[in-house]
Formats: sequence, C-alpha cells, structure tokens
Amino acid sequence: MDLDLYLNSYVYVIIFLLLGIALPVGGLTFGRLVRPHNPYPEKLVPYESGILPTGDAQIRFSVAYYIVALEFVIFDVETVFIYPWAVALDHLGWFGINAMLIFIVVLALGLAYSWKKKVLEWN
Amino acid sequence: MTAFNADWSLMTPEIVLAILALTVFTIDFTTGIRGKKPFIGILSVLSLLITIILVVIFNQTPGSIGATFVVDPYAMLFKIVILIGVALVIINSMSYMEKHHEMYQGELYSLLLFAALGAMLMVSSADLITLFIGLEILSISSYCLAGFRKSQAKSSEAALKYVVLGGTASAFILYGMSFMYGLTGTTNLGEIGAGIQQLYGQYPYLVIMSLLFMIAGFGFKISIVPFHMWAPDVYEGAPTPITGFLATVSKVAGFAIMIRILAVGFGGIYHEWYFVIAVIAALTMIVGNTVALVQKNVKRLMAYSGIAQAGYLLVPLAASLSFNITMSMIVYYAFAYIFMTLGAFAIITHVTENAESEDISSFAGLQKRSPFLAHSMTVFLLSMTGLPITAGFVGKVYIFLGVMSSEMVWLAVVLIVTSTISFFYYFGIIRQMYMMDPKEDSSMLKAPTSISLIVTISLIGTFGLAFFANMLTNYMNGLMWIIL
Amino acid sequence: MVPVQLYLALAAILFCIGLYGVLTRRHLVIVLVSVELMLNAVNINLVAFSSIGPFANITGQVFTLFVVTVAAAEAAVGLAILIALYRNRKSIDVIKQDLMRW
Amino acid sequence: MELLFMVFYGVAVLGLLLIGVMYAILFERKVIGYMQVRIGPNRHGPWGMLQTAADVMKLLMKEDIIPSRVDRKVFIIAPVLAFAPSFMVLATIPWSENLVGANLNIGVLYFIGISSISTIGVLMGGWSSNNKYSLMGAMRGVAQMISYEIPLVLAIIGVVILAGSLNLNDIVYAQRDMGVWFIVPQILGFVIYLIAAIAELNRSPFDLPEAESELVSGYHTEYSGFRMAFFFLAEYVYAIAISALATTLFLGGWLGPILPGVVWFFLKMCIFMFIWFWLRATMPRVRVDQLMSFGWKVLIPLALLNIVITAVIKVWMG
Amino acid sequence: MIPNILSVLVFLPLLGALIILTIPNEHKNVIRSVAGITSFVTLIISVIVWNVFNRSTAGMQFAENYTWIDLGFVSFNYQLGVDGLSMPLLVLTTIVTFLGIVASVSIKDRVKEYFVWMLILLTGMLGVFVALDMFLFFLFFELTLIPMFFIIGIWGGSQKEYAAFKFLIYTGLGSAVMLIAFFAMFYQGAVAEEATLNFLRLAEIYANPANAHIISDAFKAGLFITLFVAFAVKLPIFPFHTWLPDAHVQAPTPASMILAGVLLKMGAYGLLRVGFGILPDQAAKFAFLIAILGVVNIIYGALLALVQKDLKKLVAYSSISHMGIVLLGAASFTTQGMQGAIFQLVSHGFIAALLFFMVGAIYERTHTRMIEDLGGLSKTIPILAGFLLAAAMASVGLPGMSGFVSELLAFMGIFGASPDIIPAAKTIAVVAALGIILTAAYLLWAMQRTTFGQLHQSNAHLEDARPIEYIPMICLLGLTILIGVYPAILSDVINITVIDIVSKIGG
Repeated sequence: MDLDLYLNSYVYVIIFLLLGIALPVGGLTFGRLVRPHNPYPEKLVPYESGILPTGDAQIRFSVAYYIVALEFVIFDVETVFIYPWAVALDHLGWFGINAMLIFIVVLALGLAYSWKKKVLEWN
Repeated sequence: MTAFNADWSLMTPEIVLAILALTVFTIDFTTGIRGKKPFIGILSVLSLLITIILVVIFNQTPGSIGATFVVDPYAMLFKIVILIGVALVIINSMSYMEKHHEMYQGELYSLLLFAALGAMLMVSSADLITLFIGLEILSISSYCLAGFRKSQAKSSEAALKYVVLGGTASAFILYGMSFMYGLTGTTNLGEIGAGIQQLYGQYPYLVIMSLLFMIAGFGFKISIVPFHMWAPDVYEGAPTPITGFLATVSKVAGFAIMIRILAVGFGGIYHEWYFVIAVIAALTMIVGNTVALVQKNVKRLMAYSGIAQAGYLLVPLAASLSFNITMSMIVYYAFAYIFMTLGAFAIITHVTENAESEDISSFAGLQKRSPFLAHSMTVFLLSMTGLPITAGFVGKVYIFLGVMSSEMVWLAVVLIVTSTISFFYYFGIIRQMYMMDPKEDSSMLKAPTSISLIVTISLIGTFGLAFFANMLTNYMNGLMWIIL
Repeated sequence: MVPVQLYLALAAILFCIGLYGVLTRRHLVIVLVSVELMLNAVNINLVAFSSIGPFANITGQVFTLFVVTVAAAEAAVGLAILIALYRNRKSIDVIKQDLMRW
Repeated sequence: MELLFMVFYGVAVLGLLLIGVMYAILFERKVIGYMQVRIGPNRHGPWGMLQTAADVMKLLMKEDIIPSRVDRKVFIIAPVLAFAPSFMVLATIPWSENLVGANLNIGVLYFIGISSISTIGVLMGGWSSNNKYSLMGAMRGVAQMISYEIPLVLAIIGVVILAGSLNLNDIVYAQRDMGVWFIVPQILGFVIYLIAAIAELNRSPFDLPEAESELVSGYHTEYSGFRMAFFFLAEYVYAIAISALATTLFLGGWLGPILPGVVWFFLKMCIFMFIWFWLRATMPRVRVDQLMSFGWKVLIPLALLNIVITAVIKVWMG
Repeated sequence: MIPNILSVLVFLPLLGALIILTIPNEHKNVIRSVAGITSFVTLIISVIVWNVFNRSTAGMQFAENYTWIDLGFVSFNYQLGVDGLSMPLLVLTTIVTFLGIVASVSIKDRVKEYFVWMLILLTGMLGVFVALDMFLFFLFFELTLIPMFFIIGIWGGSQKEYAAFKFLIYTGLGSAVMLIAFFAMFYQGAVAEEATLNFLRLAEIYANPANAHIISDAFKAGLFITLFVAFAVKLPIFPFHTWLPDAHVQAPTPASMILAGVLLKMGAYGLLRVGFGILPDQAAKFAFLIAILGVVNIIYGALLALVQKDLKKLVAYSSISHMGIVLLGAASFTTQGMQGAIFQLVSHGFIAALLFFMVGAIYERTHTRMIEDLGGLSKTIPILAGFLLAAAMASVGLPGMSGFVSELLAFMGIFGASPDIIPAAKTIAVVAALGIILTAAYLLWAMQRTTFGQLHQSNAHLEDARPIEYIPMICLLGLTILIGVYPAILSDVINITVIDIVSKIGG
C-alpha cells in the first residue's frame, strides 16, 4: 500500500471524527435557540422514582464489576496476539498452529480457573 | 524466520516446567480451591527437581534459539540456583501453610512455579524482548505472592508498594531499552554489544542515558541503593516464605540478567560505566549494613542484609577483572547466598510464626528451645557475615581477593569494613538465641519435617560449598560463560 | 513528515508526567494510571523508532505488543491488590498506607 | 480537491446515516407493531414515515435539564463520546467495491478499537449523573459490553484467519475468491458474533442496562432533550455499524448478482437490522447472572474453539 | 611417624567436638572427660611433634600441601608446616588449652556447648600456628573469633555481652585489615612473579631483588604498616588494646587463660611470621618505632595496672605490659632479642594463664575480685595464695623462672641492637627497664594487699585448693620454672629459625 493511500485513509478517519463531534455539538448549539430554559430546584433534583434522593449517588458497587473488568483486560489484551497471528497464519503453518494452541490452552486454563473460582458467577 | 528450524530441545527444561506448572495449577483448581493440599506442594517440588535434572542434561551443550534464547553455562548455573531456591521456598511454604488456612495453597505453589519459569527464561534470554517477558513473568508472580495474605493489611500494602514501584522500575528498564532499540534497530543483545562502541562514539549521551535508565530499573528489582526503599516494607509485609523468595530467587535472577546486559550489551564501553557500578556497590554495602543495625524486625533486618549482600555481588562487576573470574565469583556467591539465606528464612519463618511476632526478640533463648534450629541459624548467620568455615566466607574472600587485584582498592576496603559492621546485627540475632532467656510462656520448639529438611539441605549447601568449593570452581574455570 | 525527535519528546514528556504522578499523587488508582502512562511513553518511543527511526524495522512494534500485554497484566494485578487493600484498610490514599515505616 | 471530496463523503455518510437511523427506528416500531398484531406509528406522513422526524423535532425543542449535582463536564462530554466513535467506525466500511472511505489495512482492528470507546461514554454518562439508577445502569451496561466484546472480537478472528487480512476490502475479496461467503465456513463464528453483537448493542434480550422496569432508563435516566437523543442516536448508529461489519465479514459485503453492490450491502444490513427487531419482539429479557455466565462460559470457549478449528482447517487445506 | 600429623593435630579437637555433640546434655561428666581426653591426646601429639622436630634446620617440617579450592588464577591451598617459630607456640596452645579445659570444672551451665566451643577454639588456634597459606591462616584466625565470642558472651561475667561484642568488633576489624594487607601482598606478588598465597613463596618473591621495580619500597612500607596494625589489635599494642581488659575480665577463667595464654600470641606470631618473615627489611626500617611502641606498651600497661582496684583487670593490664617486651625483643633484630621475644611469648603464655587461673580460683571462693576486699588470703587459703604469689613472682621476672630468662634475653637484645636499626637503643632499654620496675611495684603491692595484710572478715572461712586445681597450678608453675632453669629446652628448638629471621636483614 503506498503512502498516499495510507495517509488518505487516516484523513477519512479524522474527518469522521470531526463530524462525529460536530454533529452533537452543532445539534445542541442549534437546540439552544429553540428550546426553553427555565430551571427550578425541583427540576434539578436527581430522579429516583419521585422519592427525594438520600445519600451519595456515587456509591460503591459490587466487587464483581471490578473482577469482570480485570477479566476483560486480560482476555482483551490476549487478542492482541491472536490478531497478528491470524493474519500471518499462512506463513506460519503448523508451527503457528502449535504456538497458538499452547497460547489458547493456557488462556483456556485461565478461564477454567476463574470459572472454578466462581469469578464468572454473578450475584 | 529462525524460530521454525531452531533446535527447540534446548528449551526442554523450560517447556517441561511450563507443562508441569500448568498441570499443578490445573490439579489444584480442579480439586477445590480451599483446604489443605500438601500433595500439591510435593508435586511442585518434584516438578522443580525434574527440571533441575533436565537443565543439567539439556543445557550441557551450548546453543541458541534464534539468538533470542541462549543456553550457556552462565544461564545453566543460574537456572540451577533459581530452581533450588524455588524448591526450598516451596518446602518452606508447606509448613507455613499449615498455620494459614486462609491462603489458597495450590495457587501459591503454582505462582512460585511460574515465577521460576519466568526467572529461567530471563537468565537464558539474549534479546531484550525475551528478557522483558521473563522479567515480567517473574515480577507479576512476585507481586501476587507478596500480597498473598489477602486478609492482612500489611501484606496488601506490601504488595501494592511492590506493584507500583515494580511497575515504575519496569517502565525505567523499558525506557532505557527503547533507546537501545532505536539507536541500533535491534533488540538482540549480541548485536547491540557488537555495535556499542561505535554507537557510543556517535551518541554518547543517549547511550549513557539508556544505560542509566536500565541500571535504575534493575536496581529497583534487585534492591540496590538508592533504589532499595521498597525492599524493607515489602519484605516485612509479605508472607515470610515469600520474603525468602523475594530475597533470593528474585534478586539472583535480576542480578543474572543485569550482568548479562551489562557484560554483553554494554561490555564494549565498560570503562564508561564501571565506576557508576562501583559507587552504587559501595553505597549499597554501606547503607544496607548500617541501616540494618537499627532494625528490630527480623524481616526488615533481613531486607537490609539482603541489600548489603546485593552490594557484595555487585563488587566483582565493578572491579575490572577478567570476565571469567567475575562470572565465577558471582555464580559462586549466588550459590552460597541462596543456601544461607533460604536456610535462615526457613528458621525465621518457623520462629516468627511460633512467636506470632517478627521482633528479633522472638529468637530469645532459641538455643534452649530448639538447639538444632539455633545452631543452624548460627551457621547461616556466620555465612552471611562471612566467617569461616562457610560458603559465605569462601565467597566473600573470593570476591575480596578479586577486587584487591583490581584498581579499586577502596571498594575492597568498603567491602571489608561494612562486613565488619555487619557483625553487629548478625551477632545481635545470635545474642538473642544464645544469651537471652526464652520468654516465660514459650515452650520447646519442634521443627516440622519440612523445616528440618530445608535447614539440612541448606546446611549441606553452606558447608559443602566451602569444603568442596573446588568441585564448583574447577567446573567454572575456563568455561565459555556466554555464547552469542 | 514529523521528525522522530518530536515523538521522542512527547514520550519523554509523558514519561515524566507519569513519574511525577507516581511520586506525588495520593490516590492509588491515579498512581497506577501514572505507571501505565510511563509504559505507554515507552510504547510511543518504540513505535516511533520502529517506523521512522534511524533503523526502522518491525521489531519495535512487536516489542510494543508485549509491553501492552504486560502493562495490562500489571494493571490487573495492581487493581486486584488495590481492592484487597481497600477491603483491609478502607482507604486508598497513599499517605495513609503507613503500617510499615523505615 | 481531494480533501473536499473526502469531506463530502463524510457528510454524505452522516446524512444518509441520520436518515437511515430515522427509518431504522420507524422500521423497528413497525416490525414490532406487526409482530404484536398492531399497526405501529401511522399518524405522521404516509405510513407514519415522518414519525421519527417529528420525534426528533420534539426532542430538539425539549428543555435541556442538567441536574444540579451532576459532574457537569463529564455529563456534557458523555453523549458526544458515545456517539462519535460509533460514527467513526463507519469510515472504514466498504459500502461497495469502490465506495469506501478509509481503506485501512487494519480495518477490523480499527473497528473493534474505536467502537469500544463508546463504552467509556456510557460509563461517564452513568457516573456523572449522580443518580443511583444511572450508575447501576452504566455499571451493568459496561460489564455487559466488555464481557461480550471478547466473544465478538474472538469470533471475528475466524474470518481473519480465512481471509489472511485485516483489511475489510480484502476480506470481501477473499469471500469472492473463495466462492462462498464466510457465513458458511464460519457458521459458529457467525452465531457467536450475532449473539455477542446483540449484547454489545444492549438490545433485547440483553437490554438489562436500560431495563425500564428496574432502572427507569439506565445510564441516561438523567439526560433529557437532545442529549438523550444522542445516546439514542449512538445506539442506532452502532447497531448499523455492527450490521455493516457483519455484512462485510460474513455475508460477502457488496457481493451479489445483478444489483449494484451498494444495494446488496444495504439489503444484507437490513437482514441484520430485522433480526435485532425480531428478537426484541419475541424474546424475554434474560437475568443478569444468566447474561454474564452465558458470555463467559459459553461464548468465549466456543469462540476459542472456533479459532482453533478454523486455523487447523486452514493450514491443513494449505 | 604418623603421616599428616599436623592435620591430625589440628582436627583432632574438632573430632572431639563432634563426639561431644552426640552425647546427651545430662551426662556432664562424660562430656567433660571427652573434652579432657581430646585435649590431652592433642597435647600428647603436640609433644610427639616437639620431640620429633628436627632442631637443626630452619625449614618447614611435617609439611603438607594440597590444593583445596582452585580458582583458576590462584588456588587456596591446604598447606601446613611448623618451624622453630611455631613449634613452641603449638605446644603452648595444647598445654594451656588442656589446662584450661581442666580448669573448666567450674563451668556448670550449658556444659556441652561450652566444651564444643572450647575444642573448636583449639582447632582454630592450632590451625593459625601451622597454616602456611594466607587463606588458611585467615580462615583459622577468624575461626577463633566465633568460639571466643560465645564463650565470653555466654559464660562470662556481669558485662559479658558488652565485652563479647567489643572483642568481636575489634578483632574482626583487625582481621579485616589483615585481609586487606594479605591480598595486597598477594596481588603485588602475582604482578611481580607468581600468583601464590604461600607465605614462604611470598617471602622469596619479596626478597628477590629482581622484583624491586614492581614491589616498591613505599608499597612494602604501607603493607608493613597495615599488617602491623592488623596484628596490633590482637597482640594488643597500645592504641588498639582497649578490648583486652574488658574481654579478659568478663571472660570465664579458662577463657581468660586461653585469651592471655594463646590468643594474644596469635597476633605476635602473625607479626613475626608475616611482617618480619616476608618483609624483614621493612621490619628493620620500622624497628625503632616498634621498639618505642613496645616501651609505651610496657610503661602504659604497668601504669594502668598500678591503679587497678580489680585484681583480674590488673592481670589483664600486666598482659599488655608484658607484650611490650615481645615487641621490644623482636624489634632489636638480634638473635638474643628475637629469642627473648619468643621466650616471652611462651613464658607469658604460662604465667598469664596461671595468674588468671589463680584469680579465677580465688574469685570462685571469695566472689570478689576487688583487691581491697581480699587480703590476708595466706591465712585462710595458704596454698592458693602461695601459688598466686609464685605466679606474681614469675611475672615480675624472678630469676629461675621463665619470665626472667625472656626479659633478660630481650634486654640483652635491645642493648646489643645495631644503631642502624634502633638508634638510642640504650635509652630505650633503660626506659623499658623502668617499666619492669613498675611491674614489680604493682605486682608486689597487689600481692601485699591480697595474700598478706589484714584478713578480710568475709574471707575467714574458705576452702583451699581442690585436688583438680593442682593440675593446672603445678603444671603451669612447673613449666615456668623448667624454662627458667633450663632454657635450652626451648632455645634449641627456636634457635635456627631465629637466626634465619635475623640473618635476613643483616644479610
């Protein structure tokens, strides 16, 4: 792939990014011209099904969320290795298969471990 | 690609250890996480023994896999040291686990096995990437191990400090490496070493900066001054057998690879950096030995002692000796260090657990409570002090002899004077054991089989290395230490 | 074309910010994030060298992949330990982690 | 000049997309209506064609309430962060052989990478709202999205192995050269992708983050007016993007006889859109524990298996 | 003749220690007897060696040489041998240690440990006197440190730990300095000729004029000073002596006997063997300084002894004073002087051991060491008091006793010293003689206050010498008198070696 095409592709990406930001910003700015604006305290209270909220809303949540996040990080990053491998599999042949088999077995063992440790249960 | 047609049999020990480690890990989690499982420990020790045998068999003839993974005597000897160390740590953990049911036993063992694997990879690597992977396998396992007593705030705190500082250290190492890569276009140590002199001519500041970053990073890992501040805290907080692990295996492996980088990668510009190492070694010895004097907690004391020992190990590197002599010294001392330190840690584990206190006074009157442990501890402490007739003595004299024949006599003086200072704190423990009365409520202390086993092995190692040092030194004389 | 020095400068700045964060921030999560920042500074270095360095080749990118992975693993372990610590101490303020003092 | 064309392309995609979303919403309401034996929207315009436009106008003119105790900056950025990535990923979709914006050689990676940023938008929206419902919704949403991102990503690898490229055009070409769409050799991967995609989109039966009966409206409970519209829009744009990707990866993209490629592409996308709506009309909502364990215990192992099988077959066949 | 007799001699005590380790704690008498027998057999062997020793050659005898640790560039050798310098000290060691072990009946606590340390100590001391390899020498030198630390620290007096640590650090630092000197010597030797740690070989290398351009005089001078400082700690010489009173006073009686009787001699032996043996020209150059230090030691030790209220401390300071004579004699570089020095080593070994034993025996009965609390002992315990008096007389240098011979020889030596080596030798001798008078003063004064004088009330009813106490007393006193009356028994062993040493600078 020649450099021009390579760069052009990223110009597209940037244009899309800018447009993606411009639309909400533009929309909201335009909306300001047409929408009413008269806040009063009751309106600005967080909605909790009509009951006045008590305590801080930014509560601590179950540790299960953290664990899922950790699991995600591990597995998501592992895919970093699988993608280049997948692309290059033609060149790698059986060597590549073996290497990746080892990798996946280890990954699967990790999964089995968290399974057994009830990390994947949600309660 | 060279990896396809490489001689993978060179890697047999690593591969087998990996398989065994995974097997241990699988057996562990499939048989239920909690509960006492001494057989997992035995299995782990067996795995390590098998690996040691394989190392001896398969690493005899040097070779390399794609110039990233090398098998040479240097790697082989360090692998043996590491594997022995981990095996001793596991045996030690087995008795520790008896008392701490809240810890997941099998996980500890498998983490230790993975750490051993990482360390093995690391000492065999001749490529920055492989090296980094090995280092991180070891480090990340160590972080987990340090925080293994989850319910203990101290343990968690230790682990967190370790993670943060260890991560920072990794970043330093990597930052240094990234410049080496950028300037040479390769991550292979041999190729870097081949071009380093020319490179230094072109970009002196960048090369030195890169080197300093790496020294700082590895300095963290092996806790040399001024990068040692984490060690006492982490050592204190970590479970005691793990403290032993951190003080020995982790440190020795870090050393091995730091030396390989310095010797192979930066050997060409030796005269530019040896003085830095000398100063660091001197500082390490001075700070380690003097701060140890005021420690009341045994594990902190051992941390500072370990810092000082790291200083001794750095000395041969700083003294401009022939490569073979330097290597022999370091390997000999590494062997001595692993035995004496792990033997001491086995006893420390048992005594502090029994006393439920890590204060030095928990050793009071140990001679009356358990003569065997007290005498053995004395031997290990004497060895660490460098008194006869122990491996530590021979090792220290050996290093001293070497450094005396270099230009840096002042370093020798620092070595010897700080060793003398170390008499105070090592003999402080001896004083507790022999000259203090046991606490009133204490009874006879019976050493469990596992502790006795480690102590016996360590005693054999400590004495054997002294009396039969010739076997090791003869083997090491004239070795082709590093192939590339 | 942007010269490689600019990338290096960016990386250096990020590295310093990360180091500063590690050394000064009180919130442990931010400290961990700072460590990640340092590692990513390294990645910028590696990738920059890999594509427009004096000896551009693919090795740097391979290295980067490994660094990313390791950084993730380190972060995962770090956060797990952080949770354990929080359970024990009810605080993740650096200043308050003082059970052990030298 | 070239730049102008690029901008034009971007604006065109955006415009078409907005129209597409409008009619996708209408399509959904109609499909569900008919499935439930009712008519659906039919007041505005012929066959209710202007219903969504009217809704948009309504939302535009609604008061923009920013509650008093929110984290204002984060609150404002969140909808943008949710929308922009889901639009950005469209840059690399090859609508037809020649109609493609960014012809990236890492197209798949780009898609996956950018699209996962919208998760952060969700989290920021929920967290900044200072509302327990929002927070719960956001947490659930994030947990679900990241859990299902893994099977999604792993499922795609099968296709990548077969095509040997990450470029979306190349993937389509590979299907052409192979003579069969990847849905056939990659049927397992396709099913995993489909399920994971639904969860990724927070759509029924995996719409727990927005479960009205439990969480009011999930992470955008506190959002009103046009800000809410952007969350809404982001969801549909993302749905379109996922459909487009699925089309490219599994259904041969623009490939098809007689009709121009764009039309084929559009038709195939519609199938996916229809499936989303169909499922919504027929499936009950799953429980949260079922959701999580299904993703981790079923989809991920299957996806790994799929990778291994695909790779072995690929190498075996040469 | 037993092959490897020196090895047997050195390691026999270690074997005894191992045997003791297998005996249960309760059998204290068995342990005592095993220790006693072991040390006695060691004594017998040393006497055999003494008898077989060839008096007509200066070379090393009973030599053994094995490579122990081969480091590639140099090897640590297991190399033993005795000559006229080490032979008397070897016998001194076995005798004093055996008697010390006999005197150890007073040790009631932790008997097993005690004797194990004692025997290890014996091995260490013997090793020092027979080692011919620097590494081996250093090893044994350090090895003596550990048992002595334990013996002082566990079985010592009220301030035992302080004394033990002080001993440890001082002598540890001394060894450290010694190691530096040794290895510097090794390195320069290796540069000049050959990498060796052998004392004899090094002496040759350093004596070889061909090496003068590599081994400069300045280097040699520095080396000598370093060595001197190293051994000065052990000897001890004036500014480095402060550990000695503490260690001697706090140590249990047998340990004091060994400390004064043997350990101090290790310092002197090292100085003679390494300092004088390898660097004779430097020794000659510094002879004046050494002589001055010797005089300072004599006077300083005597003055301090004069003001002591504690009898044991007094004896300790008298040791410092007496070691000055060794320096003085050695510095003279005459045959008589050197003989005097060695005579003094041996004679002081016996006398100091006897003195400490007597002080210990008296302390055991009176539970005080304060001179003012003693007094009139001759009335209650005439035999012990008599031996104490005899010991003091020997220490003063009464003719017919060994102290007289050694002092006489040393003074003759210094009088006859060549003015090139020691200028103003006569003045020095006169000043030193003043010190001897002081010695007489403090010892006689002390005796007058303890053995004679007013009987202290609390000392009215004391048990006199027990049978077992006769063994050390009679043996030590007998040996003192034997050497005093028949000095040839010692001098014919040392003569050739002494002449050899002296000839090296004269030559």
